[in-house]
Amino acid sequence: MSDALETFRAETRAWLEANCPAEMREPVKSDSDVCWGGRKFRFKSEAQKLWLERMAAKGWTVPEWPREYGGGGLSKDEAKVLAQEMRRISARPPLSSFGIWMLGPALLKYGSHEQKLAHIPGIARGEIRWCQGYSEPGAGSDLASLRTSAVLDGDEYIVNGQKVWTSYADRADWIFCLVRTDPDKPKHLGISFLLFDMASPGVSTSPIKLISGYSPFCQTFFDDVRVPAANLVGERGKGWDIAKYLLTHEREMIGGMDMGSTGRDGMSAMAKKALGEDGLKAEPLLRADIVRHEMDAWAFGLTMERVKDEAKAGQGVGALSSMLKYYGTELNKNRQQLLMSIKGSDGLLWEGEERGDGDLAKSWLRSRANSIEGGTSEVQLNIIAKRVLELPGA
Amino acid sequence: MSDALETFRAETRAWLEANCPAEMREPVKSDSDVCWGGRKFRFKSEAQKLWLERMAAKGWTVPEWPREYGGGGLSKDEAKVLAQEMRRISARPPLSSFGIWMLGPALLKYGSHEQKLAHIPGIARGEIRWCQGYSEPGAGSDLASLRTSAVLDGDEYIVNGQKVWTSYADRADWIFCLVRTDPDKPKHLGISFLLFDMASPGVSTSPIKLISGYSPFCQTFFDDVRVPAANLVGERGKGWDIAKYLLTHEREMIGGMDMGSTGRDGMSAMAKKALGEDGLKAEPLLRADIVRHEMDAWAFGLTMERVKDEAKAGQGVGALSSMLKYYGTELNKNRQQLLMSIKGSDGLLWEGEERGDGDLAKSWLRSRANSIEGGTSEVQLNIIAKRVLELPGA
Amino acid sequence: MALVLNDEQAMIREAAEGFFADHAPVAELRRLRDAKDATGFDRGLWAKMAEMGFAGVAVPEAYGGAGLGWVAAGLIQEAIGKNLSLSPFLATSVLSAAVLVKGGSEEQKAALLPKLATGELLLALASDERARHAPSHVETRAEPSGNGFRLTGKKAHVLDGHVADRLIVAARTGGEVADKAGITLFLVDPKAAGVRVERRSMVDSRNSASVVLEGVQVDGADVIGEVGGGYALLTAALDAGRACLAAEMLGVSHTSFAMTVDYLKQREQFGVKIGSFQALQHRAAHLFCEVELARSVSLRALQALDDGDVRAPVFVSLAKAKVGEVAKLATNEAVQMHGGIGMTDDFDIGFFMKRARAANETFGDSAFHGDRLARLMNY
Amino acid sequence: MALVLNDEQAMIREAAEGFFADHAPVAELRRLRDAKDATGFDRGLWAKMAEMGFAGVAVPEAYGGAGLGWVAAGLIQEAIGKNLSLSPFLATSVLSAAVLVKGGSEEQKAALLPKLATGELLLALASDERARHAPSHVETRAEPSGNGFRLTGKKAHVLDGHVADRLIVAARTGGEVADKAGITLFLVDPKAAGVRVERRSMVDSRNSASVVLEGVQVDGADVIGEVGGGYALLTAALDAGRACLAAEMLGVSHTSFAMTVDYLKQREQFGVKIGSFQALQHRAAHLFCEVELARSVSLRALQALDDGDVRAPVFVSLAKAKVGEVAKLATNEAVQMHGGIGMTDDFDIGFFMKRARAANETFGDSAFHGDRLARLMNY
Repeated sequence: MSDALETFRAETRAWLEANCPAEMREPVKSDSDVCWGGRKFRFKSEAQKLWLERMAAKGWTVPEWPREYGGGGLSKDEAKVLAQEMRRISARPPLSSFGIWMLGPALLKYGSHEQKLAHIPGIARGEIRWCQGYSEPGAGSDLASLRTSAVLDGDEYIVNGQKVWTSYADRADWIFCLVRTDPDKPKHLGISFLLFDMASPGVSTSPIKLISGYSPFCQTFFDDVRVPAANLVGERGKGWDIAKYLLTHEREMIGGMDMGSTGRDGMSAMAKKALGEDGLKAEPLLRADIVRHEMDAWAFGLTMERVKDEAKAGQGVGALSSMLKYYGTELNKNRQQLLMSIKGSDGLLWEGEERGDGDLAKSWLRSRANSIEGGTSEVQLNIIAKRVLELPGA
Repeated sequence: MSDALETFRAETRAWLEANCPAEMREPVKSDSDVCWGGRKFRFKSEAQKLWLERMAAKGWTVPEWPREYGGGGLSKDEAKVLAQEMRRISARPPLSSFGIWMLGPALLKYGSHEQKLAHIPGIARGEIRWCQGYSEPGAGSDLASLRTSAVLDGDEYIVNGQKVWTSYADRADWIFCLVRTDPDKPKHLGISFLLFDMASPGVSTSPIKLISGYSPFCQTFFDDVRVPAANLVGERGKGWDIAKYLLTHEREMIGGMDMGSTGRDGMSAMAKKALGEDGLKAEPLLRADIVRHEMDAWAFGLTMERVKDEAKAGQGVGALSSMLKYYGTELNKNRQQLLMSIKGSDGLLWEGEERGDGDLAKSWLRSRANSIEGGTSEVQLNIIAKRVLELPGA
Repeated sequence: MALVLNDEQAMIREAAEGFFADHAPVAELRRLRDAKDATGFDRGLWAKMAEMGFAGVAVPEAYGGAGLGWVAAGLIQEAIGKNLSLSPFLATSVLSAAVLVKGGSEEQKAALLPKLATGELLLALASDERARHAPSHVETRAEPSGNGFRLTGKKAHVLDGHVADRLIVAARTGGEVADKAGITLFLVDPKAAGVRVERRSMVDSRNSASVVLEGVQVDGADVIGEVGGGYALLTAALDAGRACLAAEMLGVSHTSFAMTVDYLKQREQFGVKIGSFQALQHRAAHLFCEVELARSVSLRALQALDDGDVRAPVFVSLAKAKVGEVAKLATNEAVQMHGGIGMTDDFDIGFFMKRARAANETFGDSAFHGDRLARLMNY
Repeated sequence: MALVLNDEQAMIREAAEGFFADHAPVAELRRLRDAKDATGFDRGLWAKMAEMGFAGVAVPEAYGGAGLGWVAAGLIQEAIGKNLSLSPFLATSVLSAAVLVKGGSEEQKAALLPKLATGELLLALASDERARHAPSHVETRAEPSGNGFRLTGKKAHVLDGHVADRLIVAARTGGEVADKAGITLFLVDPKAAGVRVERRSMVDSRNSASVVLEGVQVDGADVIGEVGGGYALLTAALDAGRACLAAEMLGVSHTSFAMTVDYLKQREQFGVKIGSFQALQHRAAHLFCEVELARSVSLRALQALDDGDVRAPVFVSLAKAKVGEVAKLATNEAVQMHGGIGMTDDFDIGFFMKRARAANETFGDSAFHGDRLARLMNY
């Protein structure tokens, strides 16, 4: 390791020691511990606010983004050191957001200098919370059939239509949105990528209640919403490219979700806790199901590891995000089902007096969406058949 | 039960007692004990020959077929009594053949009086052995794309082409064959059903060796074979209807194959024999696989039973032959795999000194064809989707 | 015995299907859930079920019941499954009726069964103590006291326990925990001193309660069957419950599958009906076969109970395990093929998935019953 | 340790793939089978494998080997799987080399390993006695006699036993049948009095023999490792064999899958390429994922052996079980998607299915290794 990097490590360690509040060195216990930022966000504690401000000031909420847009400007190696040092003291991420995971990377790749200047610093400082406007009612996996229209009127677009499955649209400040700017062009031609303020006149949202009891998604309505033409990212009619880029991103995030805890002895340990040390011996068929699952989960975990190692070694096979999304989500659904079996009637609890009652059932129900959102399992299999296997007519 | 039926039972019992040779009251041990009939058939024993002749004389090789064509002319109830009385003394079937199972029923339904007179008595007496000429090289499940041509020349058709998967074509006397009589009509229009002598000039066969080591099938070549026009069954160009009728028949036969021994405790009993009384306790995952299989097999067996009972009660759902074929053959493949697992390295034997060595491996390999022949599993699923579920575009 | 319904049974099926579709469709479950109804079912519906003869379907005519047996009870429960109707049918008319008919004294039968059949009396079976079903695992103690016993222990997952007028409690009068011998069944008044019943809010909006017994005094006359010989009686009642749960899951599978096939025919994507995608066609066709298999094993199990077939436990475990797997597959496929809309609470399919899961876990899932089946067949 | 090949390993893979594709493709297996070759492999090929350094790949350089370890051995065996090449590699270069390198005395190593590496000496491991793999089930007795032991017993499924110049025999010097303690490994000359080796004709045309020992006299110097402590040594050798079999099954899966995808692109039915049927596309796509998973676990198991990782047995069982299932699926799907032609002996795909089955059964199938994995993880 280079001297410069060692110096950086020492400085970083000292800075974190001095600036990370003690309260922010505890593991995240529930969603309410996460800092999502945005105009409507209410900090849970002074420490949470302070930690965000201090990190944002250094650009370390987004360590590898350019300094001129509010990022940290760190090299890959420096960012790795920062991550290691944060892990060393169990420091929480100062900020989580769709802006960081999704829009930021897309803007850095496709946005103009002005757009980057206008929007990226707000993401980096946690001032603006973004949501994603892709799906529309009745479209499902067929994203390219979207109908929300954006008609140019002078130097503004007038947007009309409806989006669905917009995550936390009711808490977001701005939306990045796929709209149809050229109604005459077929399917995914004629689609553009537009940014606008959720506070604009004509925007309204309505939460969707899910079978899990949660409402993380909304329906979002646009009624003659006026958006400056300058808010169109990339070329007009080329929004599909940006969407595809982001979908691949999303797929990787969902595929990897929860997978950390899937492999190894996670489930058998839980079964022992629930059924007693020898409980599984009395339930040979359940034990068999657990073994089969653990083997698949472990094999999948090793495959995630191998894919990363190969990418590092420049040997990547490419187009694996569909595989990870498909297999990872199917595995997680299976895992949640097995956990429900292990817990028996306790798993059926919906609400109760103790903290955590009902969590298992809700997370089981939540998992059923894994293979639907971010491109269904069927769509991922189509993609593998077409792009990887190059099967005809796929 | 009516008096007439009781009288019939007494007479039948007496006749069987007097006429069924002792040797023919032993269970069939191998294929060589089966009487297939035909010009080339060599009887294994005098008793086998005598038994066929005596039964054929009464028309009881095909008890329910009309007497005028050499059948027994029995009613459904009488035929049932005959079957019961034969089972009582463990009498072997006097004759097995594709003529009985396949062609006979088709001729009775679609043939002219002359055709029935010409061909059915030979089937009933075991004089003529038939084979089936359906599949063609490269066509597989796509039967309707067949290319064997039959061109009318005066009062004869001239047949040219090639068939594949013709069961025992090298031992058959006659063939029932799908040919294209109208080359201009699309697909399954323009196909006719033709009968001809395998000894005709221009017919040749070549056995196909299978991965199981057996050669039950042939390739069959037709080179300017001249066939009397009178041998065309049903209307010209309507052969497809007859073929469909026969395919349903075949499907039911294959689906039901081996299923008698699948349900109940067949497999677990075998496992105990192979691994010792407590052997499965030491192999909990194998035991789990066996339980899961036995449950499916049992459920399938009960479904076969229910389908029969419902048919009797006039409640049949119809179109279930595809279900039985699909599920039954998939189950049998799974069964053969599990039997191989139970037997471990002993199951891998190909040839050996002891009688039965290699049988298991061969029957495992044989089972893999179950889901290909008589309409693949994929074709059965297509049929269910289309005819039962009425899904669009199926 | 032929695997078909006889005429009487066919009539009951028709009556039950019409009744629940008319009076207790899925919308009714949604209404009760959203209203956070304290009872968890509609007493008016239950009264109508009693009038129809459903409440006492398995009670002999001598005690005011319909005397129609378990196939009939299963057909009613299948219709319940198709409509996700809420009622105390399983707890009262199946589980408790089975215990009393088979094991009750003449006095107990005469006192309780006629009221059960008229719908006046609700009962519940308090047997399970562990979250994963293990029927012989009984820690609840019954210690001799006065002319009776004092009961102490905890019961989990007591179906309809919170509305029951009388509980049937399994407690240990002898033997060690998990022994089959030494278990005794008792009638317990939930209003008696020392009984605490708490309703638990369940994923499927059904009624389940936990019951705590703290030195509850019962009479000698409250013992059902032989002291120490309750396990056989409990098993018989559980088997009736399991067979009826299998029938219910068959109903759940049937409706989920039907909804899915309908959706495949209506919904368009990429410019065509999604039912024209071959991958979905094959999965739907496979599911069709599985539902047919579920129908066969469910009917056989119910028939075996009516016939007093010695193999009844084997058929019951086969049915509970196999239909449970089919219901899981049918509801999973239903949600997946419905896509996003299937995940929303506004749409009904989620209710079916929740019920399939809960019915699976109740009285042993497919792993439990697969293992039981293997043991019954000596391997 | 990164889950990628290092440069040296990448070179070995390339060399092995080229070598077996050129010198021992499937046609060569067919030729040997049809000729009913008495040896069951080509000694010329084996000599070339020795020249390439393959025979002694896992033998330390000090004893004339290449000293490249188990990842390298696995890559060779993967190439063998891709081409179904016949050779005594598994028996001699993996199983026997593992026993000798780990447990042999200096004299034994010096005498045997150099000849093993040059291909002059063939060895075979005679351990299994039951048809279903159960490595501690050793009934063969070794009784003290003279300055050594007398061996009596029967061994089944001895890979390449009929051509071995020397057998490594597991026999019991103490303990009860199925005890892990009390097993000892011996070097036995198959030409010694009382040894009877019989080749068995196998479904995959590989070489397997049964070995009968009737009071066979061996020397004290023929003991490998500690008397009574052979089980650990045997397990280590079996684990090397299992990891290499997993690698071979990965090769089998790879080629079967590649052949299937090619066929889907060529074959027409109903007027279109069958690869355009979505149901087949989805099955192929799923299989693609499974083969990728198989690749990961296979590599990790081999690496763990090279690293002396204490978790190596866990990774080996994971690999043997998972890759075995994948190979079964890949070959089953291959035959099914090829349709009728896949069932004919003229077409190669049947050979792959046969080999997948035999490799699965050898040294424990996925049920055996799933159970072993659970035990190793204490459940």
